[in-house]
Amino acid sequence: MLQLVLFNVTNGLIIGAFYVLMALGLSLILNLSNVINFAHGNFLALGGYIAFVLTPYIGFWGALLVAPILTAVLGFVVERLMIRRVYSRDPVYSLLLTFGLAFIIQDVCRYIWGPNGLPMTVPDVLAQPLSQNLFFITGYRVFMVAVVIIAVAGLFAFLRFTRVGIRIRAGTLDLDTVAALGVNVGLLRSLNFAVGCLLAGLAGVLAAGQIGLNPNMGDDVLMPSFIAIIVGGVGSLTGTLLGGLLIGVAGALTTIVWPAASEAVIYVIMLVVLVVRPRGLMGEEGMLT
Amino acid sequence: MITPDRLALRRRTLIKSSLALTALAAPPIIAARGDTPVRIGMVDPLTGILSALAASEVEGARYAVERLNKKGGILGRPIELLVEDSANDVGTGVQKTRKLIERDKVDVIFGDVNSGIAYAMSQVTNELKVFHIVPGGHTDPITGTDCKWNVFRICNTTSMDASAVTGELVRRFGKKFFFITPDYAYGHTLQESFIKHLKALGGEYQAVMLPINTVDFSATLIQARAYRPNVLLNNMGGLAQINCMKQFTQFGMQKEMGLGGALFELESIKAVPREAQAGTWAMEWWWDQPKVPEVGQFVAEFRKATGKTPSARHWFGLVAVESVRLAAEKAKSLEGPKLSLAMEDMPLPPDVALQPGHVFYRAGDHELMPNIFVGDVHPPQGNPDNVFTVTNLEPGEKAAGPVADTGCKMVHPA
Amino acid sequence: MTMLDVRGVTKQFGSLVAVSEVSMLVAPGELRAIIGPNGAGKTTFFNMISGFFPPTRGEIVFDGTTITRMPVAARVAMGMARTFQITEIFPELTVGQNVRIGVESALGLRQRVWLGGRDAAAVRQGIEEALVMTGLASKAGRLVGELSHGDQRAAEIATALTLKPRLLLLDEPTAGMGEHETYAVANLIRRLHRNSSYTIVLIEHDMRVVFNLADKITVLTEGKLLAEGTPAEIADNPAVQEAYLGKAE
Amino acid sequence: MSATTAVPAPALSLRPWLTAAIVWGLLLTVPFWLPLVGGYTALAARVLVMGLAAMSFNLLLGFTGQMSFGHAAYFGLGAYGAGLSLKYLAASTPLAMLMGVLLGGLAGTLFGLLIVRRRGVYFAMVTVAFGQIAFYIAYSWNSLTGGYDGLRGFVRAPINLGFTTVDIANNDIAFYYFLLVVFGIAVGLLGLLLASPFGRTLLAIRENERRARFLGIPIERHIWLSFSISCAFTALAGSLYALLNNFADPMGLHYSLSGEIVIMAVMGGMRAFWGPLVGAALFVVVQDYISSMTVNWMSFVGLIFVLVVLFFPRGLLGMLQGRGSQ
Repeated sequence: MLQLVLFNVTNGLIIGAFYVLMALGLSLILNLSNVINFAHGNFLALGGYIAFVLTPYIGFWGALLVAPILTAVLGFVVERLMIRRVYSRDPVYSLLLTFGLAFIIQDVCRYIWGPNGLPMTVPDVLAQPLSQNLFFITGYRVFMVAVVIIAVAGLFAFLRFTRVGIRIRAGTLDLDTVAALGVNVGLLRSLNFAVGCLLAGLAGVLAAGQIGLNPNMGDDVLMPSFIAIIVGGVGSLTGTLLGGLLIGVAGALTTIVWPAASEAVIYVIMLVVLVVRPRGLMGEEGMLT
Repeated sequence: MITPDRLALRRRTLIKSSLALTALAAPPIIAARGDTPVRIGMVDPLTGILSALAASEVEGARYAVERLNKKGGILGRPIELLVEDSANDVGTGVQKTRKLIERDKVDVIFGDVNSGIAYAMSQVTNELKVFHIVPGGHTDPITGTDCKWNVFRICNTTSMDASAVTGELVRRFGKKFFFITPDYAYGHTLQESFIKHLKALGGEYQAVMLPINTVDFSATLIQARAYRPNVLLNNMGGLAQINCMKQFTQFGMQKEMGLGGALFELESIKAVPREAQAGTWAMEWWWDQPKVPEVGQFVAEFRKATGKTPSARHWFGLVAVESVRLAAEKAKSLEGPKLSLAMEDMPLPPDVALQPGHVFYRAGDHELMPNIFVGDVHPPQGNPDNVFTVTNLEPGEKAAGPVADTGCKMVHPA
Repeated sequence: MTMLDVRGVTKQFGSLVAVSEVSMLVAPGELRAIIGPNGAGKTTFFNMISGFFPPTRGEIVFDGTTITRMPVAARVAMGMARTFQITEIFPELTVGQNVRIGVESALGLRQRVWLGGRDAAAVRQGIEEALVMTGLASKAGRLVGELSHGDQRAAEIATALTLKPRLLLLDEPTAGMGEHETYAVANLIRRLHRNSSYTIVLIEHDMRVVFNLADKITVLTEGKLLAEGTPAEIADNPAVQEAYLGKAE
Repeated sequence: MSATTAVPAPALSLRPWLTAAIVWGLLLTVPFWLPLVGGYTALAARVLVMGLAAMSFNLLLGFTGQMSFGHAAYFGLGAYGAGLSLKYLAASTPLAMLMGVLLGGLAGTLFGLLIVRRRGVYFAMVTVAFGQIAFYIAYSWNSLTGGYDGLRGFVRAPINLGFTTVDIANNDIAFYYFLLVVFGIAVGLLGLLLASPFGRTLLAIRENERRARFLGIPIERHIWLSFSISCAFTALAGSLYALLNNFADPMGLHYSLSGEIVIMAVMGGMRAFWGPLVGAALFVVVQDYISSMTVNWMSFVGLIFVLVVLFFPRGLLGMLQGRGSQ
């Protein structure tokens, strides 16, 4: 039993790491631009498909590096062409816009690459289990977690030490002041959106190696990512990180006792958090009126 | 990639709808020949997780329609196939069925791959007294407890598939099973029939029900391994099945236990990496039957026309169209009640059955009784579609058991 | 007798102390002006009185009741109303509708789905009064969002007046206005104070307005109380002159 | 426009009556003209149902200014409530509708308590997540709801009026008019609500939450009330949807349907009373048509979203009204 629990905790952390990658990107965009990117899961799929296309030419490792960047470029273009135009309006418009984009991107993926699943081969080194006892920790899963850790550390370093990163953080707290200081807020938001898509694209490449490709591949991660943000506390990236890991582990642990409820449990956690601590684990206290 | 059939699909639907448009303003083009077309409405989930299977069914039906139209259609009238997307959503499926019947006045309805939608459609077709063939929705009640006089089915019931595979799995691996089953009607009935047959053979089991769209199976596989079964039964469908297979092999579990289940369709096998192309499964039809000359001829012609090797889903679509022709010729009519009576106990000729033995629609439950192809899935050998080797042909009627066991009480309209 | 008694309130945002230990007594019928340079904590002080957020320390007593942590709706029910530095109105509704919403809320009808004849008459009367008092009667059918800046401000005051407040808080009522508009709004405030004996506390930058209207003036700098007194006293106060007036005028 | 009265000028109030007359004229004559333009009765029924859902939703979006992206949940719960009632309680259509409204309305009232302190996109986000809870329950509770396959095995029952029985079960036209009557009553109630002091209070919250709060309006309570009422009416639409299909399924609660309800409201004009109905009609008909033309219909639907947002943000009626008043 203890072994089973340990197995599942590890496993949950692996799943949670994946939620984290998605949720952090969503959270970045939400905090700075006040936009819920419903198409985030579709940027994930795009990242996966781009990697699939590139792998024959530049190999898996090359694709792992290039595909997220291309996804980010796509995100940047989409933001510049469309999303940027609705920032000044009622937020309902930005949500509808990303909602529509989600439909379009999913359908375009289906049109180009077909409705069937496509396999994506990963290097043999990664495809083996680490050991007989820890059979569920395949090399690929360890590799995934390592990539996620590097990416998350990179993101936090980016936000702390680079000029753009510091401005993004400042903009999250008080956009007007940042604008008043002469920062090009429009460009900042575009870059921030691109960073969010970069993370989604990276998640896409990782997911493709894990579960293969299909046009709907991002759909299942979107809702857990929302919940990771709500549970962690809106506005706090650290909270999102914790939230993602928490629901990952909780889901995995639930499989021991009641497998069919492994999805339900993340909703229960959200409800409990909203009742007991409405601002989320790490969220800041709102203005009291 | 943009495959030729996808382009063809779009072109046809465009043609079809432009026909529908001209029909409003002027007599349709086909009417110029003096024949009203026989209209078949097909509702299938062209988008959503079952789209690959649906696409094959539609392609099979379309192939059969073209083939028949060259030979004079049905009762001397050309056939027109109207395809609607159910989007894997029951509400949409029902809506599209009503549209086909009310607005397009179709004579026959086909569909849906999703058995929930197929069932909901059957409520509508029954209410409106339209002949309805379910080519590929598997849950038992459609030809069991909820059977209807106007509804026939081509694919097997879940219990038929389960019955055929269980014996083979026990013979090869042992009597201790672990089930991974999707948590909806299809999964439930499938698992129940497996358990029924397993118990009859004195076996034991553990089972886990998972959400139908489950992506990550690692936690469940951990649990499965702890149980140390002889066989892992993967009852998941579509992409979930593929994900489960992949993780199974990634975890190296194939060295410790057998793997199998009811269905691992050609479309799905081709979507998994080599290492996951494994296990003991049932096929509801298989293209490689060297002993049946009609099959070889059909496969060659089909490949020429579409560039593809036909799958069981293609065969479902083809059989659906051909069955309408056969029944209509027998009944000399396209009226629902007459078609239904003609179809009961109607055998399929060899060039339609495309397999050995007596293949017929059983009168008692309106279920087609074909052979079930049990065998092993393996990576491609030579031909990229040669991924399955048949080891055993199980007669469908034996797998289905007597009509009394299905729970169907067929009532015809007065 | 005291209408408003603010006792040593402090507001901290994190490590920043926006208002520190400020006290103020306002008598019924008094017109009090709060002045001070930018960043002096005037609006923060106002926000604590009106209930926008509670003070970190200190106490606020309104008409004998402690209201330090009371929600806005309850303060309004006790007779407190306020306007904002940036006019807060219902821009896509007409002047009449703006005022009507206030009247219906004040009469406790806001949750009704049906109005009887007597209620309807009371509402109509309330609307007329507020419109006439603010000189907006001729513009009742216009969308507020389309009015001039001065009229928008008047509409905001009219809406606040529908509550028949015993304490009216005005945050920079003439901010961003030209000569003519400033004069009109100042006149309106004077009428409210002199003719209808409203108790008013206002924050104001325009010193002519302040020294013409106010009974008493409170001066804040850097979150602290610098001085308090009649316009004449304040004008003569050397600390005020040094800290504030010297720079401003 | 008269000079002294505070009541909006009578010249303006003629337009709503004209719009209403056109809308009702078209709706009442559907069975006569729809087949002539290539439609079919079930399509009109769907327009009515989705129109009611969008108009109910718009009480919240257009008239309270709060953005729910989870309204499909209450629509779907209404459908399940009606279906379960017909299947397990009694073969009574009015009872089914009542149960649907109760289930969806109560769920909305409860969830609303946890939602009302959120604003803007966060409100939207929490409503999506809550909607998915309802979706998840319907999807997982196999024994009660039929799970993924949906709830089946019920049919709408004829309406007994005492002196006569209206056979809505087998007569499509009768059923359409039955829907129209229910729609009319519901929309009438919504209209009265909006014209009342309560409706104006909601408008005040939409227009300026801060001003409304400082007029003594308890914002949270009113958003909660609006949310609950909106959910109850949406649930009514959902129960009609179950009657229309004789079926309820989890996709009826999924957030993608929520998004469609939002776009219907915005497309028709969320500030106009009839806007969501017009939007629903456009959306349902276009989707029905395009999805028969091409399997790539999702791109077109997505394109509708994008085009409406970028180029027609005020919606069809919003644009017409804007032109009229200038």
